[in-house]
Amino acid sequence: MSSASAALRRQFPILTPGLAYLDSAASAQMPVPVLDAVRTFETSQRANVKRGVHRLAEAATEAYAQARGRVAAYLSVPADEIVFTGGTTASINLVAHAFGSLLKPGDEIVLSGLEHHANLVPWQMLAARGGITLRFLPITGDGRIDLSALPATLGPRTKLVTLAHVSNVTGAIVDTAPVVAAAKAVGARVLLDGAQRVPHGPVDIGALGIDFYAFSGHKLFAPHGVGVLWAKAELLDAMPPFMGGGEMIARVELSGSTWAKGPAKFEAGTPPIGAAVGMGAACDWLSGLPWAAIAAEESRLTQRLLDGLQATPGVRILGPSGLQGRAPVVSFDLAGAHPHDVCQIMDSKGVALRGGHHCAQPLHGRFDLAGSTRASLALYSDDSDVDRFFEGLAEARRVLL
Amino acid sequence: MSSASAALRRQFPILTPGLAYLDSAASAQMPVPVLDAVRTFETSQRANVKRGVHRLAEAATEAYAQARGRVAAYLSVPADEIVFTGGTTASINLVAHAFGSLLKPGDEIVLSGLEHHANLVPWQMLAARGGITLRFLPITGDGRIDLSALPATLGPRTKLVTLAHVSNVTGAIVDTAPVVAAAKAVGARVLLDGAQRVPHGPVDIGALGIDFYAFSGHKLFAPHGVGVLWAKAELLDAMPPFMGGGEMIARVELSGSTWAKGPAKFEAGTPPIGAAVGMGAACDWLSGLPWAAIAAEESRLTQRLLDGLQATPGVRILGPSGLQGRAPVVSFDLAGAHPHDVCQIMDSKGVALRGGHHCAQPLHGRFDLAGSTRASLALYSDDSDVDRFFEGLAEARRVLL
Amino acid sequence: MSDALYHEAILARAKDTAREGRIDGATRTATLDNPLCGDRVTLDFALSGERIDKVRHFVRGCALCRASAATLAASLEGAGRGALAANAGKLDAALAGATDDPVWQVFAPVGRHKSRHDCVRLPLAAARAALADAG
Amino acid sequence: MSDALYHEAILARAKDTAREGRIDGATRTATLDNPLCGDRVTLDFALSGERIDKVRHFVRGCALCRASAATLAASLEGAGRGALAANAGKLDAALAGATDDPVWQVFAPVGRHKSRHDCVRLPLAAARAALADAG
Ligand SMILES: Cc1ncc(COP(=O)(O)O)c(C=O)c1O
Ligand SMILES: Cc1ncc(COP(=O)(O)O)c(C=O)c1O
Repeated sequence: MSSASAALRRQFPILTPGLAYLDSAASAQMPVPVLDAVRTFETSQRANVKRGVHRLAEAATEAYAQARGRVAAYLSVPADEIVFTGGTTASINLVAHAFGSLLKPGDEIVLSGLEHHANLVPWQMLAARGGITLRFLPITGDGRIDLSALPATLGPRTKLVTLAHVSNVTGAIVDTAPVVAAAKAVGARVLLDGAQRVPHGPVDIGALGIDFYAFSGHKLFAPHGVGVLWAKAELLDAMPPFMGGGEMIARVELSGSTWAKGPAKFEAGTPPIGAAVGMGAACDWLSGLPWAAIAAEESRLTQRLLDGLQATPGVRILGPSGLQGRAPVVSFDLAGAHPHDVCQIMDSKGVALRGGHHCAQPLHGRFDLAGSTRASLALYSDDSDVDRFFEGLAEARRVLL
Repeated sequence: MSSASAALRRQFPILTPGLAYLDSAASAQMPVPVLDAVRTFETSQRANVKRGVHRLAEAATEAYAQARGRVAAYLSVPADEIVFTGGTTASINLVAHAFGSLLKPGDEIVLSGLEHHANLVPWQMLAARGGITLRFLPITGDGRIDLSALPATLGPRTKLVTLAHVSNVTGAIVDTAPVVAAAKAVGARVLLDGAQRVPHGPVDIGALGIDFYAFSGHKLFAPHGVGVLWAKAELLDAMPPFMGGGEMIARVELSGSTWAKGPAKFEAGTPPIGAAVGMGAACDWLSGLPWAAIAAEESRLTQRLLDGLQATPGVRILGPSGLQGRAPVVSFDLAGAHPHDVCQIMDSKGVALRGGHHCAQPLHGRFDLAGSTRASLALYSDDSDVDRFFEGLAEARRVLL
Repeated sequence: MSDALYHEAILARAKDTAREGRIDGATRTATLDNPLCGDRVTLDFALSGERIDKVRHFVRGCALCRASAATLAASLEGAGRGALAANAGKLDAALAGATDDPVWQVFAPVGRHKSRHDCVRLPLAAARAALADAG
Repeated sequence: MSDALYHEAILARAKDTAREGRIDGATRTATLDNPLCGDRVTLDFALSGERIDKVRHFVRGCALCRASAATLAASLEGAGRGALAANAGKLDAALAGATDDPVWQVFAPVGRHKSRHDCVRLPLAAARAALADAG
């Protein structure tokens, strides 16, 4: 472990020496700068935002606006294209309702067979509501979206292609260029579910040529209960609001109302202010980190996991076997052992993993499994975590097999 | 100021001596037990909830379940009738979609002319979507919902009556018994927007005979970004889900999905865990407070505000002139002075007020005003706040009139 | 050190396949899912009136779930239908750390792990669904 | 002590009713709302080609908004349409604390109060809407 990564790790008070936290894809931990930013907000700036002119209200409004700017900077997009939501799920439901209400029966939406339920169920509900047809890109044997099926799956009726930027099970990173080209060719919009992408470094969203991007704060080293929807300004203009209430209106009368412009139209009610401030602090902190070094370290540790698992009898890895186009999320099946039993025994060795379907039942069905065991890394992961992982795995095999 | 209330106030680190925080109806401040509960969660229990078996996941799941139980205890309802949402606005939008989808064109919903936009705009949107008719109870000259209009407004087509338990502008507490009786008589459900009621003591929801109750954490001394929808179990069963995603499903296949039971069906995606833990801590802390004494103190201070304002030339109070059926929220118009100018000058005296339409434009229209100035109290308010308020008001009058 | 949860006795139960399988022409059957993990339990019963002649369990689930299903099947076979409630009570007591029932006390270590309670309870819930309002 | 925001000069402007009202048969007009506070500004213009002959403002808003509307109306009357952009620039400079323009520097204390920037900018936005893409 380099001293740089040791210094990073010390910023996370929850990461005590006995703990190998390999569940960052579920929720990443919070570093001191984020903890402090939230505490500072709550103890010296707390108030409701926007309408107030008193000092705390001004400070809170300023902190909230600054958070929006910091998130926007992390994504290289204008701040007035950032909508704060409750999380990835809320962001995608927002699009399914707001963009979905612009679609007509017979229109088609293209997804893949590896989507998280958050990027599947809202579209199933829209399909039922609006007579929309869902079409699915198949999944390859190594857990990637099969892009060779793009021409056969997209067509003139396709209005939206919505895919995981990174799979939360297989770690596969989708190759966005052919997706965007295929969507553009038929006039479809593209949404990427970036929940598992953003914790691994800044994303230049503008350069991707997409239309929507969604992710959660709690996987980005920030509090639970805040998320982001980025959408092109023209789409924020074109879409009707999703939820109604305070802050999202221009004028309200009993007989009807008109809407605010920009992100405000989609931020009904008091937003998750402290959590958004935490997310801004996280993005600010992340923006200053040495990402080339962190990515190299995450890759090196991922390789160790892949190598060790491949050498373990009865283990089948769900996902690419190499590092190419792959994020540090490693799921596997251990023949004859149930994921929850594996996780439970490894927990007794201080290793925090996740077992189950990881909110991706169709993908597990594709692999003929009910669930899998997942180890997921973050910028604070180190060799001691991987060492403990293999000690725990040996123990699980000894007990269960 | 009694020493009991001084001890209460010391629990709120943001309430420094120079500050008269009279904006609690917008967001109340957080006491040390809540700040600490959130910090403890984030630094020693943080993980995603439900699916995990490792120690942190178990601790987080337990903390989240405990929070649900504590909120339920504050409301005297079963824990499995508590749905955690993003706030009052999200709770009401949930009902507008989920309950709303059970309604038919021509059905009617009854509201009042004093509702917060959060309890108006979602119904306007439902009306537009589903061919539902909205009918409004008028507002009396002293800012109450005119319940004498119940018989003429409710009818066989009424499916829901949805009213503010306490007005966030006039402070009027609605008399629920005749509302519930009138609704029952025509087979309509009743939703109360309790955002301004819950900060002033426990509510025995079961005893009210209503069907839905909604409120926000940030007005209840807890973080922003969490709220509650309470609904009768039979309604949670009968309603389809609002948002789709993880946690709310029973089984997901590409061809369709089935839903979880109970509150889970309505909690799509990772919930605002830390904020919910804060809300549970707040309810727990509040449950142990001497409410008779606090209510008496809030009333005494409200009376001081009312008396002083009534004695001030050019002041018109929007709301009941006495304490009967009235919460400690006092809004007023100062003839010839704009609310933002009043607030700004009073801020320079350390008095935090809110000016504007308070997300209740139709109510202000009823009073022929664009906005008003509001002072709102909480359990930490004391005589020094009221003293400062009147000093500030004198200064505002000196400068502006 | 192995986690106390996975002691010899519980693992032996999990590997007990004596009553694993299905019953052709079962009098009663029920399949239940645990939505949180996707696990699935099927219980088949052959009844003669109130008497349970035969029980078979078919589990796609963890060791704790399989151990519970095997334990339940062995306890119910040959008993009256009322035995289900009695066994459920014994499991609850074991999880609460308040039993010395020789059959169910092997599940006592699960008590500390709330996230696993549903795993051991799922077979009993399936049995309850299968035997409900029987006539 | 009165808040520095509400100094004599700004209050005097707010009370300056010289150009308050409407213009019958205005060449150009626009009404804008501030959705956050419900304030509303109407600006009427009588133009002769590029020249602004007459301006009237009708404001339901705070003292800062009224002061800004009165200042703008006085600055534009008799000027060319291009004067709007110049005045907007001077207001921005005043809010940034970077001007000694005798007319607009009275708004410098508003600079510290971001929540009030929209109040003083609303009349300029209304003027911009009224004078936009004129032919
Ligand atoms: C009566 C009432 N209802 C609803 C709301 C909306 O609450 P939130 O903005 O937290 O969703 C508020 C507060 O803003 C309120 O006072
Ligand atoms: C790829 C992906 N999409 C969506 C989600 C849902 O995020 P959340 O539960 O924060 O809404 C997750 C995480 O759970 C995820 O990994």
